[in-house]
Amino acid sequence: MFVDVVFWVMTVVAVVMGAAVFVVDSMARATYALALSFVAVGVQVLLLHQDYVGVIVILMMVMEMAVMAVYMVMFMGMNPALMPMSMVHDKRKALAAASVVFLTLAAGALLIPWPTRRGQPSSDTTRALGEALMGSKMLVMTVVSPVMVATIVAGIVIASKRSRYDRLGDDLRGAADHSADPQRGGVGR
Amino acid sequence: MTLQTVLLLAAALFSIGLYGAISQQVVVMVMMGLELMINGLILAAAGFWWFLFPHPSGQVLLMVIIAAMTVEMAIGFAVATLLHRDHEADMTDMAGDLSE
Amino acid sequence: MGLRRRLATLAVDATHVLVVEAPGAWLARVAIEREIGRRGWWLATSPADADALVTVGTPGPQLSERVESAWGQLPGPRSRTAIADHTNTTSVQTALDRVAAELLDPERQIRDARDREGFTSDQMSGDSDMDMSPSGIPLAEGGDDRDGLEMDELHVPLGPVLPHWPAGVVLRCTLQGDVVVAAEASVLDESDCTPVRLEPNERAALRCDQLASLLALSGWADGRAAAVHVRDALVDEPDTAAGTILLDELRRRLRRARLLRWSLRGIGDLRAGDRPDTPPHLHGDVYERLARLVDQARAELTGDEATPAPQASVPELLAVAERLVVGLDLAAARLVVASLAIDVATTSNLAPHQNEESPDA
Amino acid sequence: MPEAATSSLTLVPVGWVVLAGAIVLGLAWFAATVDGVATARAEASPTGLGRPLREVARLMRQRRRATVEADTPLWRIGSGGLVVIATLMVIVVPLGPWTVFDSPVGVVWFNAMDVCVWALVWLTGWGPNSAHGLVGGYRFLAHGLGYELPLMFALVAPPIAAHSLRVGDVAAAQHGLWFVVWMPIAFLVYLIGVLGFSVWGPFSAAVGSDIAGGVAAELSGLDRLLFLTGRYALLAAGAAFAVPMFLGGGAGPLLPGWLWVIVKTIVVLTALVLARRRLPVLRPDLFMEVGWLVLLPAALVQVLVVSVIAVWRG
Repeated sequence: MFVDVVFWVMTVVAVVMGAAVFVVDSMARATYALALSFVAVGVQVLLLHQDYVGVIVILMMVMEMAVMAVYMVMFMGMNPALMPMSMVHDKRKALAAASVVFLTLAAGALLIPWPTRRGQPSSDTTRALGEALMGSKMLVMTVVSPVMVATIVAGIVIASKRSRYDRLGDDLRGAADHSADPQRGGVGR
Repeated sequence: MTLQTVLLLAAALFSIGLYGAISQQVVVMVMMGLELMINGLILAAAGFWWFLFPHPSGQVLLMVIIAAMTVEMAIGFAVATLLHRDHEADMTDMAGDLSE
Repeated sequence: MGLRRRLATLAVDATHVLVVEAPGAWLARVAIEREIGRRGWWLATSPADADALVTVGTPGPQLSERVESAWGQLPGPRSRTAIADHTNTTSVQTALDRVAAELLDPERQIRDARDREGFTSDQMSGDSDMDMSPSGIPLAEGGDDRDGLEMDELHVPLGPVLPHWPAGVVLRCTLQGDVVVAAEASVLDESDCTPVRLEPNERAALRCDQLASLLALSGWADGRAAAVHVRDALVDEPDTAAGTILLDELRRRLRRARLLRWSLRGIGDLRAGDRPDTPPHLHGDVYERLARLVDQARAELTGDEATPAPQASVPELLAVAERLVVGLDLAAARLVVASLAIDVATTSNLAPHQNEESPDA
Repeated sequence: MPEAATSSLTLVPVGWVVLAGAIVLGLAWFAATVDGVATARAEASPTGLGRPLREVARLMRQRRRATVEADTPLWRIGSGGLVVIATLMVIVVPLGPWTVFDSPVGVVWFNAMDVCVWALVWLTGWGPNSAHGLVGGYRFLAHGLGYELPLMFALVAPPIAAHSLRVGDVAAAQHGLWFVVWMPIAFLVYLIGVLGFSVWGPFSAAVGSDIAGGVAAELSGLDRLLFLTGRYALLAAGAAFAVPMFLGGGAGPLLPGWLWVIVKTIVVLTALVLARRRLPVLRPDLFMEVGWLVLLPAALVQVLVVSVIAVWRG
């Protein structure tokens, strides 16, 4: 009973906030609407007994949206003032495509005769996940980790203009001219 | 809470995200559309796992989806910054010359 | 009714006061601050934080205008009062007693609130018809930032109604994010400024006051309290020996503060090589200037001929400030301005050499 | 719902969350009193003990401000949400034998809640449409990028040693030897993180006096009261969570377990509160590099050491 109530409340929150992302008049509101949508889905994943994944979704998405809001403000130049904004193209086509996709998926969800459940969940799903990642599915871990590292490096290389060579000189021993460094950092290099 | 309701919700989130990803002009808003689509995927995967096959390895798939999302976001932010720096463009229509 | 009254009495015991200083009235401000501390009241950080607005000295027309707009931002219940330059403990006490009484007067506050509501609704309706400027605020415009990204520029004036800010000075900053990209400094009501002559112990106390502002901006509350303590002792006590001991102790304490040095080192670095025309006592970074403030206070107090307290004229100081803050974030910019120890009233119309041979040396 | 795994704790009904909230508020009051006394002593002004009461009375009486073109809903969510987050943090802390929310991933839950502070503080700065508030919001995120990752790894160390992410299990795993003894670096980094997400002391750049109060610059009345209470409540929640993680939970002689939890919380909380006046603010641009180049490697080394010991002990 309690679970059902929470599930339906979260369903409404997830959909309404998801739609709000493309409706509201402010970048901050759009970003945090998306964050709320993710938190609602995170709670539902919790209800589906994947505690670790659910909490991680909440953690990651709130953090990411906090940073995203800054990007929004930075790149879109919005005052906190609520300005009506509509920056869309092909609105009608997009709407049609989205509707078709939704109807197809919904029909699939309702009409396909889903099989009954096979197997039983383990008593501690978090431990099971950890053992899977560190045991039979080790390959996933070993692939994902370097991809993440590569992402960090690639992200910085793409986005930044001044590299560490600009800051610390060709031999990385420290900048010759500290006065030209607008951000000297805290560990005294 | 049945598999059908979970999947319906996932489909709704996915479609809203798709609408946003197609229609929005601003790069960061397109990314938000993509995020919403992945949001739907996470929910669908979680639903399948619990209702059909609650085997430990299923959760690993969810972790992979989440990892993919972080990669998408990080590179997305970086590309948005690059576009902004080089072309003062924040609209997808203006980013055509990146492909040259 | 009894409960409401009791709540109000408790509330007034914690009144937050926003003090606005007109140039030349810093002794009166010190008196006010001490009285506020004695009562267990607080100094407000912003108009929204304040219950009372106290103007010290005689503000000129430009400053009065700013004070008026700050007054409009006090949430209420609110009260304001003004204190002239030449003041004694009793007049400060009566002024603050009046503030407390006004804050406790329910009818007065209700009347004040009613008057304000009419005022704000008029203001709001007048400007909202403009399309791209909600409520008359124009949207920000872009410009290249220091990392080559195009970012919005915000125009934010710093001062004059701002705690820990030199009285009467305004720095009009152009910000991108929190980085200052351009700055223009000026003195309000410049023609009205009359130089103030201070006793040696008072001039040493002024230095301590400037030091206290700098430490407050650095966020070191105990350090600020120590500097304020020395300042108050110097104001009360013209005795040179006692003052010197206090200053030496303060100096030692500052030297021991490693984290403070780490946080202030390298900001606003002014090198003799870059700009030979700037006065030598301004050279160095914020931390060096901070250390020099204590030395200056000591020199002022002892009237030491070997190390005469150097002075730079206000236009010189403002020019240095304008140049140094560009490219810094707002926190560093504030620290730089505080470290320059600008005081309009004691230095404005005096050329450097005149000041040095003042008779109290 | 099949209740997973075993736990030595008694799960109390959800309604007890009200008591958890009350305890958090009580601790927040205590923290405010400690700060008031410390301030009164340093500035030689009277009435340290009564400061919180007077301040509450003042803010209850003050009117809420409205600024031009404010984003009022987001602003109110930001300033009011901190107390809620503090309560959500503290429900995973076992009070002696009882717990409100015995989540199998309680440690991660705490971490997720502290990340929510990012959003709330930024929203408080964004809402009023004021330059100082906005700068404060940016500064908090800059600090956050510096302290959050070290904090996460510091939180990883105790669960590794306890073989569980359940807060009750972590507390129970420390019989005899508290984790603080052999994970001092993790404890230190954790405390730095608590100061960080409470916007307190060395991490109060977001509400600094150099930007006229920053995110709090435009707050008044009830909103300010909630925001300030939220900061103290976050400090209290951080101190409370340190008890099962590093300080042996309810273990101790003579007194009952729940009382030990509260006593230890108060000790940690007092230390955190007193840090405020003694240290200058760590400027975000400087601290960022310290966080990534000093704290993060230190926390990782700590985790490595703990892992090796955990494997060795079996």
